[in-house]
Amino acid sequence: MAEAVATPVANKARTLTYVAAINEAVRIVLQEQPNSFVAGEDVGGAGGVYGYYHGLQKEFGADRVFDTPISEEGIIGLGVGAGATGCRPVIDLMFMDFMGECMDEIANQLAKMRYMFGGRATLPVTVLTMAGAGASLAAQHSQSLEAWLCHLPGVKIAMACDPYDAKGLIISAARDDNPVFVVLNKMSLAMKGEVPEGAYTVPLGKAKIVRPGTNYTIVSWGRMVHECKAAAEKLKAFGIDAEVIDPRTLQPLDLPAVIQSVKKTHRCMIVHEAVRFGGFGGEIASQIQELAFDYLDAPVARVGAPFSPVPFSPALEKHYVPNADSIVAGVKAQLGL
Amino acid sequence: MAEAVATPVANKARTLTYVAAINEAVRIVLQEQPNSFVAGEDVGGAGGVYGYYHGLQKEFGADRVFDTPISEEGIIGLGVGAGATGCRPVIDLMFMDFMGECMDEIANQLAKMRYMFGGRATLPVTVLTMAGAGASLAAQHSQSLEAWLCHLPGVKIAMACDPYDAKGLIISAARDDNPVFVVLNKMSLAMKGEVPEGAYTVPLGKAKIVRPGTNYTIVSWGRMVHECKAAAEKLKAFGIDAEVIDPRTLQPLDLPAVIQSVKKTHRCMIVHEAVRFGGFGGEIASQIQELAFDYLDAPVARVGAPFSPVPFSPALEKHYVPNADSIVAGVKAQLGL
Amino acid sequence: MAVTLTDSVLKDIHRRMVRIRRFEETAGKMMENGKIPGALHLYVGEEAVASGVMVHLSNQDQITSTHRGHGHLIAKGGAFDRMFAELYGKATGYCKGKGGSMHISNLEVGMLGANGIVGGGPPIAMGAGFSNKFRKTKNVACCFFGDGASNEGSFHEAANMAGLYKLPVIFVCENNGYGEYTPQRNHQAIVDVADRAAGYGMPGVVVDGMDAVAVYEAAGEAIARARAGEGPTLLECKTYRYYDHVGVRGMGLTYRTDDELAEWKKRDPIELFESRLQEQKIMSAAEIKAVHDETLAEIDAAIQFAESSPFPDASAILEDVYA
Amino acid sequence: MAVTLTDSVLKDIHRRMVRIRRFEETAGKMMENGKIPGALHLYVGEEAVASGVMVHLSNQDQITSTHRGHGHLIAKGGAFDRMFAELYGKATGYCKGKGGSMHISNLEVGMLGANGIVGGGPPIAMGAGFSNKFRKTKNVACCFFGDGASNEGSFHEAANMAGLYKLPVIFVCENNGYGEYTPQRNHQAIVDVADRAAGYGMPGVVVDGMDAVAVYEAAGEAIARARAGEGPTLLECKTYRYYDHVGVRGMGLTYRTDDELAEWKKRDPIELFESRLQEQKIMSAAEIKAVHDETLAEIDAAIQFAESSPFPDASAILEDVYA
Ligand SMILES: Cc1ncc(C[n+]2csc(CCOP(=O)(O)OP(=O)(O)O)c2C)c(N)n1
Ligand SMILES: Cc1ncc(C[n+]2csc(CCOP(=O)(O)OP(=O)(O)O)c2C)c(N)n1
Ligand SMILES: [Mg+2]
Ligand SMILES: [Mg+2]
Repeated sequence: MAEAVATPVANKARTLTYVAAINEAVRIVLQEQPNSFVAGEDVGGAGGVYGYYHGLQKEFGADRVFDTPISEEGIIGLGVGAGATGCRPVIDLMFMDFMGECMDEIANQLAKMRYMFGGRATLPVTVLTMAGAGASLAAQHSQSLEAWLCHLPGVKIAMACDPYDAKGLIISAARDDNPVFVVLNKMSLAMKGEVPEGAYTVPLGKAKIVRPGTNYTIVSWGRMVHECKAAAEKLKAFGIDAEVIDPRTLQPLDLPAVIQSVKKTHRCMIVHEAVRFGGFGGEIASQIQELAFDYLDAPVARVGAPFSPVPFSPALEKHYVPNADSIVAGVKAQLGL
Repeated sequence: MAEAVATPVANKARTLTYVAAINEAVRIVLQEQPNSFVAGEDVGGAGGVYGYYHGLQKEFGADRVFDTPISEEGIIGLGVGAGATGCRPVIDLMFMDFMGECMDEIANQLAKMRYMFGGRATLPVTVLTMAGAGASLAAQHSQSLEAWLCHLPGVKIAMACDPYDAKGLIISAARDDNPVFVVLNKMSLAMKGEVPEGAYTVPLGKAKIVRPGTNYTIVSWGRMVHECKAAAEKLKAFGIDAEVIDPRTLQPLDLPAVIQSVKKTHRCMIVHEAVRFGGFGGEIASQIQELAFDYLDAPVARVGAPFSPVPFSPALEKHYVPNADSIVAGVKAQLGL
Repeated sequence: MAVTLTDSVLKDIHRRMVRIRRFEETAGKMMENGKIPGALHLYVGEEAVASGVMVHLSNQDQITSTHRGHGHLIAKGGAFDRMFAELYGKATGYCKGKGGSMHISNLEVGMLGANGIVGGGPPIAMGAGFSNKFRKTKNVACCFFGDGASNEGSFHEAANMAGLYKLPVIFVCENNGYGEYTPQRNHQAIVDVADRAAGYGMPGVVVDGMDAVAVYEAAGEAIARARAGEGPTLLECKTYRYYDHVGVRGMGLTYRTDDELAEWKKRDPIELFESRLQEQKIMSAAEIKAVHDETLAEIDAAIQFAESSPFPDASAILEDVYA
Repeated sequence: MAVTLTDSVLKDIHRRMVRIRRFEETAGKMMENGKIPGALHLYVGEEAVASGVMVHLSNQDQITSTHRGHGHLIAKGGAFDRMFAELYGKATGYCKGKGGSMHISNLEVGMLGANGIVGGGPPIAMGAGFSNKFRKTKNVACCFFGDGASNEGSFHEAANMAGLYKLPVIFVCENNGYGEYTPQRNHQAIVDVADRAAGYGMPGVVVDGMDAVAVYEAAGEAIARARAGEGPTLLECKTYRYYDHVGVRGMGLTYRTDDELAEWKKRDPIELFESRLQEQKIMSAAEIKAVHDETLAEIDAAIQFAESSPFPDASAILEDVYA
């Protein structure tokens, strides 16, 4: 079941940006695990194009934090080969959009090696990658492609909505003995939030009730969680007290937490930034109506991006990406308000 | 709305195998369209590893039907570059599992070029590829990955369940000015069925009622259509008269045909060979409950493969792939029979 | 049939270089002024490459480009107004505002798009080259790509296929010594990307990419071979970008030294070229200035056009997905 | 530290070759008898390559393999019984029946799997080579791949990274002249895949892949260089497969001639080697026969083991997906 809202942690909390939280997490991973290393395009000398890895090459040396050629298939392959032979690689795949360049390595090697070998290989590989629209980076640098991964037995997928989760999910991912993707969002880089010092984990497979509510359930992940919280505030005007749930990981998926909420609220919506059609929202919506059919007062609604590539122009992109208003509009349409 | 069951065609029908139907379709495409060509691994000299292209190189010359290196990204790129500059390429991607090797070319170039260029490019590219488990080809040669494509604005996806559809869908695909994937199934290669002579089309975006029924709807595609038909016969014993609908193309998707049926039958199931979790069945199930909520007497059920890679051993694979019995079991579980 | 180096060709190359330089500097300014959203990868410093190659090409010859694509489109005949409108995200842009800098394109002049995917161009150029041959034209496809891109598998596959089928494709490697902030020595164990040509059965040629005439000559030979059906060439041009990887001042990283930049600037492709034009009395200082002035005037008008153009309507989102 | 060519090494190579040949011929038969499901890609004819390389390796050295992987696993120390059990899809197989021929593997002897993806091996081998260096071992990773696979982008990216980081990786190209039914001249414009090595800053070496001693010597040198930290080598072995691409008689296509096959068979790697052993009085005919006989006996027992082993239970489907 879902974790309590205010996660109690022993350590003193400070405010950090998303980028700083990622940086701290990776530093802890490098400290904890001597066989870990960070490889990716411009992660070493430059510290990552968004600064996640700032200072780490200096601190841990170029053996452990290093630049790769622009060779995504090679980079994931480096993770597979090193992961299967005693290392714990942390691989940076700069933009999630570049998964296409290495999807064979992800889908046919990384995800399947353990199974194909009858459980006789272990692949403790963490992949950090960045999704999301909103920065006018157009069709090839703005996608949210988690649905490709969710349909892929053998990998785990974490979606980090804020600095706290970014740090905790990365540490969990790196300690896990499976391939884990931690999906970051480019519009959250400067976001600030409380982040405890030292090592802590956000467990893989445990949803978080981001906002408790009584008569409506919204399930969302990644940056959309914040839009859903904002939407929940606006929905109060319509007598709707929405519970916002962030599954935090899509595989494993904490479905019981979602079902429990829906059984209480009787109405729900899935919100994701990805294209709605064929997105992972369909899986959750289907499971909700399967598992809580008799509790539903209205069809499970879904909000996602329209069926087109991400347009460049800010004039289009602002209508393309779901936001609090379009979520509210979706709820109103669903309930006939 | 869905096409009538018996599609009336002017031409004399004969019985052909799936492979022969494909072959005939590609021959017609090469005849109709002087700027078309067939490129792929072993399609020329060998006529394709499953014989689809048998005799075509001899008939049309090595300029129009030719072997490529084992370079899937290059092969799809050949389609993109030639398609954007006046050719109508037919590209063979031997196994659908190899999409990982060329997913960037598919997702970021082929699917998006037109949109990114503001509609000023046209990509009349047909991709033939083969999916499906059941031949003990293990995890990397048995997948059904249509969900990756369905989530991708800019491509169309056809699923050919029998010789008639294989021929008609390929001809439609090749006449269409968009990138169209025609997904074939390796377990259907020897299947026989009536196939009219000459050119005919199976329209993209029009579902087919494969078996009419009155009180249950099964939506399925590809080889699973036949398992669903068999399941429908078995379900008669339980007082269930199932209507089996094959959307034939998943994009465009003939949702009205599905909804119309569900409004009549009140109960339904989506069946696909792909892994159930995160599969395209989730999209259809979600849409059904959105659009026909008040008509549903039971949750929309889904049957698909379990959450694992495809195992090699026939002893495992036979339990892995959905079949008439597992579909019947799914219906019984859904309805509490 | 190779183009010969007449005065008018020299003037043409010069004009293309100036147009690129002036456009890019203005674009950089407009970005800094907040007028251009998204990411801008400026071509300044590399003008000799695009110009020296493109002067050989007609609108029926195709090119593929990179994330650093404005220069290629300008040299290929792109119009400033439509280009700025695109960078601004306006409905009047080449891509109706849907593509922006990283996807700017104009198929009418044979420019098959900038590309946000490093290594995105080579397979497409190979496909265009195939099409040229298949359709029995004498056209060529030129593929511009960086030193960094030469490490993508897509380059390898495209080069192998072009070599195998003897396609009319020129692989123009713009080796500016860096892939983003990573110097070449940290991304490949070779000095000359052209060394890879032998593995694809094609000639590999290295030229000074700051010398437009050197580029012009080597490209002319490669293009003539391609048109004659003799297959592809890998033409490596050693060059340098003046501004940061992205934007003007970028992230302020110290991955290269001011000295290195200064050293390259001493061999500025436009200054070098203008000196030569003057020395050889092909153009006077005044004539040269006139080219700059005309270009600047055209840019002013283009900015005017872009700024006064409307943004696309939200309804455009769902248009142009399918034909 | 290179292994020197003593009599015992020669005998070792011989034994490995015989084991591969006999295993594969039996596997082919069992497939034709309907005992082995799925696709079987036999290694017969290419035994000198796997054996000449593998004799240099310990269980701590890794290899990656291809769809044609039985020979690699046998030469690396795979046990017949577990192998046949895997081919049969039995629970006692190396992969519990989940992998089959195309994914057969045994990490305990450093064999990182056959691979159903052409070009699947190189990135993994590069990663293993990195791991060897990172963990400060002296181990090497050998990557077996075909002429056809050399056209995959994955090979290019892996080779470039291995060259860049000077990784202890040996890229062993088994050039048997065909990718499935497509002859090399129809898939690349070069004759020697080794010509690609220069593009990655590594040496490229061509050897006669039918001569186990030639392979042994060239591999020894490459492996010694790798262990000494001097980086990767691309070692191309010219060889030939006797049976069809898949199965024994395959699809009956006429993509190669009987004459060509006969010509290669004249230089059968095992016969060549056995003549040499006898000429040099290292082994007698009887001793050689004994190796064959022992191997056949072991195969009989292994078949017995495989046939009497249980199939995995349906519940195994959902096991081994995650650690
Ligand atoms: C597939 C892919 N990987 C990574 C990136 C991020 N990226 C954008 S430009 C660039 C550097 C390209 O270097 P090079 O090819 O040398 O071109 P240059 O920028 O020097 O002109 C990188 C890594 C990308 N856009 N696409
Ligand atoms: C990515 C990928 N593309 C295509 C195939 C189909 N295929 C299997 S083996 C093969 C030929 C491989 O040729 P080569 O690398 O020379 O190895 P050989 O079979 O000659 O040993 C092909 C095309 C595949 N398995 N994987
Ligand atoms: Mg560069
Ligand atoms: Mg081969």
